[in-house]
Amino acid sequence: MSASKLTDLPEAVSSLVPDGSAVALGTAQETLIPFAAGHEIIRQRKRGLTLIGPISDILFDQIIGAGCVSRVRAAWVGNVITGSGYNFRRAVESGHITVEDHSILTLTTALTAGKMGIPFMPTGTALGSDLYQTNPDLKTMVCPFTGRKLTAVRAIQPDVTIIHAQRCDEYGNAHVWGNMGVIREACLAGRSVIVTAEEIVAPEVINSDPNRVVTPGFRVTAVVHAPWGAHPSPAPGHYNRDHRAFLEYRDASRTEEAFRRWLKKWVDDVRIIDEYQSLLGEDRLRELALKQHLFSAPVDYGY
Amino acid sequence: MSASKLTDLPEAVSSLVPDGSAVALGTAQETLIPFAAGHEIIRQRKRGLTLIGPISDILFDQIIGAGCVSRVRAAWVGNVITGSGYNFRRAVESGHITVEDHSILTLTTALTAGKMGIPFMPTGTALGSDLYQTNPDLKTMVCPFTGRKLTAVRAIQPDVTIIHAQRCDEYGNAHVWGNMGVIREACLAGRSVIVTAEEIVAPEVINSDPNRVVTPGFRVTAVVHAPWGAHPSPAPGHYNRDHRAFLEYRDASRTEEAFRRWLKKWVDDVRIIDEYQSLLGEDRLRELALKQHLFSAPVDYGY
Amino acid sequence: MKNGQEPPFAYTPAELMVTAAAREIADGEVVFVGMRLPLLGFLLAKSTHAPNAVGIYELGIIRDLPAPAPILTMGDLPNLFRAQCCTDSADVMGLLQQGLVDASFIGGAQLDRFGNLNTSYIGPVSEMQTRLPGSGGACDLASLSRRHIIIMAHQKRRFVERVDYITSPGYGTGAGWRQAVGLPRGGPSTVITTLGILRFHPSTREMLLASLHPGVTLAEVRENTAWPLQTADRLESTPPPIRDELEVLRRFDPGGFWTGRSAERH
Amino acid sequence: MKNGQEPPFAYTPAELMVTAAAREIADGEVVFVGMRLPLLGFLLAKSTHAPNAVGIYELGIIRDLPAPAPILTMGDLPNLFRAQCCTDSADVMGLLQQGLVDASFIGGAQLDRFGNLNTSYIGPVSEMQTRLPGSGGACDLASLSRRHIIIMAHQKRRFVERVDYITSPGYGTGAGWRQAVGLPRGGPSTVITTLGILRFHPSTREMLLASLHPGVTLAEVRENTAWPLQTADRLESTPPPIRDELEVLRRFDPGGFWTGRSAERH
Repeated sequence: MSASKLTDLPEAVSSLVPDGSAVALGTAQETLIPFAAGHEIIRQRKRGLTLIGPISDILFDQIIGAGCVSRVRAAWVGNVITGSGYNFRRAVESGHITVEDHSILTLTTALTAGKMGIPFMPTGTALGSDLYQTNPDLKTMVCPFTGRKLTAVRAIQPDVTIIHAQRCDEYGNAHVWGNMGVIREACLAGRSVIVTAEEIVAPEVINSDPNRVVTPGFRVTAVVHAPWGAHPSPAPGHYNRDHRAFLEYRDASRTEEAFRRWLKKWVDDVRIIDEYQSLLGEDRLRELALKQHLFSAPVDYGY
Repeated sequence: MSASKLTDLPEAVSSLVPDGSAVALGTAQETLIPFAAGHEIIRQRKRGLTLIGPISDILFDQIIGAGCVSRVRAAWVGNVITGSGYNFRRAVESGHITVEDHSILTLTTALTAGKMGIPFMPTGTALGSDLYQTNPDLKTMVCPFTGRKLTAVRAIQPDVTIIHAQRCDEYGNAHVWGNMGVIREACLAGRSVIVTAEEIVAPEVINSDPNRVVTPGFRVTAVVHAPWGAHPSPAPGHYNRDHRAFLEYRDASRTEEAFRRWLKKWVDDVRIIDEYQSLLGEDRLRELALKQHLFSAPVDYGY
Repeated sequence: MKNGQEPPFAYTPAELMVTAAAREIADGEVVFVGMRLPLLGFLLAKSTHAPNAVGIYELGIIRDLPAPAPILTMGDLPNLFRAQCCTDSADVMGLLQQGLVDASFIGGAQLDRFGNLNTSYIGPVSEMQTRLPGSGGACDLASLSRRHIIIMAHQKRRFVERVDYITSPGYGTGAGWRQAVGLPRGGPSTVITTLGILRFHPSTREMLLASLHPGVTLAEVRENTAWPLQTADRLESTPPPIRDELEVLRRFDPGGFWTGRSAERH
Repeated sequence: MKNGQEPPFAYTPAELMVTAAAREIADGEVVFVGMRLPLLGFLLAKSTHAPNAVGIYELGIIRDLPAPAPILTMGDLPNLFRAQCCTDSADVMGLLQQGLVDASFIGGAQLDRFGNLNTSYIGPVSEMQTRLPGSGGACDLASLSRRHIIIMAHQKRRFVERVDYITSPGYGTGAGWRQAVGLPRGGPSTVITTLGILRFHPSTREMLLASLHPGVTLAEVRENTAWPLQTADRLESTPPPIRDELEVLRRFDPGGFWTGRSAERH
């Protein structure tokens, strides 16, 4: 058994997310978005990052607004329940960042190719679309067997993939449940992997269910205990989505000035994860807690 | 909720495995091999089947020996702990069946392409090998982005994929755990899917853990209760591998005469699954039962 | 109707649109459910005339039971509760790409007479006026489902002769275009707007007005469409939501988040 | 030694081979473990000098703890017990294809002077003498790991000038061949036989005898090799298994299924 990979967010981000690196975040889509890790990236004011993710909800908008980003490779960037991501709009419209336009399937295909260790993979989507115009990593090709026209998608291998898991052991073996999005591909394709987790548990909890392990621990570089680390996105088994926070963020991001105030209060002035929780307040945490429980039926891995 | 898909093996096999069809079996590899379903295919003396699977252990050898097969698309056919599959050898050497030679990765790639609904997928394996000589569904190609030489593999979509699951509800939602091999790809790529299961359970057991569901139930065509349906291969959570049966089979398949006797005793004279169990005998079933248990830690799907 | 006050049952434009969307789903169909209004449309169909419909969500969820509580996104925890399957996006996208999805729903900012949809850039990319969120799964649903239904606010700036950018392919330049570019199947079947319901000419693939919502005139629709809009042979009137439908809608959207105001907000 | 009787510690040819195989694994390496003898070799290395090695199995298992009980196949239930990860073959094959596997182990029926391995057809395919089981994962391990180790019985009919069929590519026709056909990396590093250990010339890529097993003569090895076998500059003697290694081996193979008789049986 290898050495413990437990560390804290400042250390994990400063050592594994250098300026200019390509970072995959929010790969489960609407759930388990690693907001705590993203906020640490902002606090460290990383520069020139490439953000990779299917639909980032508001996390990408926040990191872009903080000036950390030069390029986005995504299918959708905005605020899922309200629409536009205002920082994203400002940054793209002013030419401060470039966008590689993907669809969910082209991004899934790119990360699958990355995970499989092949330089490209074909898909039948996006033919005739203008995604070709704003994504140089798409090319039309012809199937060598059928002659069918296809879209070839270049593989994506993030420098670092950051995920938020429900529970993880100190060696990087994490349990994730719920919709998987492209988490598994992004972890396997990532050159390094940071796992933030609601709970740090004993290896015996994780290896009691090896099928639930999201990616083999030997490929994980750092493990960070980050309760409420996905807030305001939902964490199955832990808390519901905080819709109010997304509505508040829409208003707080409409202008740059308002966004600066939001950033100071919710990111820069928050030094540790506990401060974030107290900022939310007991009532709000209670309100987001699960009211109905449904526990998985056990399975036996005996011999 | 749709109608019940519960049926019995004779009905499932006669309606879903017509002569000449392409059948995927043994897609988890050494575990959960659907022997009971394979034996029903033999009892019905299907003809001209194409068998698809990575390493089939002895099931393919049995179906081939019974004369049901005209073509095999596999990476390995034999008896895992002893080597050769004698019926397979006789059938190939005498020209009675043709073989499309795969590796585990080319077959995995073919089924992944089938599952993704794309006509081919590239891989970096088998370059320079003679698999090209005996597999017309491999072609060398050049990556449109990097210029790297690759092996293009034609997609495989089985007419029917047959799996053995640990538990399943009557609507086709099955829980499978342990090594997954290419089960998930074969189920998603299959035009129809037959699930045989150790246990038929209430939908509430299955949907208490949607991440454990091997393939969406709406794609499953038939569900059959088949306790010990994977014997002599192991079924995680239910019974260990019956090594003795594989050794006995090696001897029983060395000559055609011996194989006829084996076939009569273990397949043709076994009309129902209970007869198979009594043929094995209480002692043997006890010997194969799990001695150590390890139950998965629960997860919460509440809200 | 616009202010949601008339008898017999008061309903909002959004409630009418969601109801019309739900009615596009036949029982037993496999439906790829998009963000926002379609979430509600599927729940409505599933709870009324299409109990055997199967819902697929791009983030890796397949459901054959309605969610037990209201949801605002497909990732809200009630949408995971007793799901048929939770898996990888690759798996559900594979089902779509295999041609196993009967119908899907997408929304957009700009739509043209051949059903091409733009959710990416307003104006030429080089000197864009507005950057929109992008495709999400919309390009995939428009490319690969057997048919797709578009839900939009009906305004002249949105209903244009030719979109600035094709995010989600419709019929391109008309008949034969999808086959020519290599798309394997499908195309938009229906456009549900704040003013009416539009369908496509079987041969020319041009969008035609098929139904007017209650209280809306043909002139009003034409004023809000940037090309000379033709009507179908029979121009119908959209049947308003019935009480059962409204009850279901309000159970799944108690705060009226999606249906309380005009769909334009979303 | 051949009959397993001599002091200091009696061991069988198979035990010597498995021990030699285990010693090819460095601590902390990622090892793709093949069927049969390699299963035991990995368990031995893991339990002795390579406690931090990670084992990957093609059927979708990754282990960082030795199995708690003897196994005859990689799918035996003890090999799943407290595994690091149980997943799809596609995932572990992806790790291999990415170049993340340091070493892998394969066996075969026919091997040639450039390390090409045949486990498919003896004789020309058109008029084959023998159909063998096929590649399994061997072609993939030989194509894509950083290095692979071959375990074989040493007989003239198996050690041939040129294999009848390349199931698992070695160095093809010699230096530069792997690059020319497009293989991204790797090649065989070591061949462990019933008689000795062979390695490959760094420039010509021809197989050379590097070590003789105790009691085996160079003449004996040459008699059992179909091409004029050259030796490495220093011809060594294979160190026999030490007591600790034999104890581990016999714990994991109590019945001597793999190691009780000559490896030729398997």
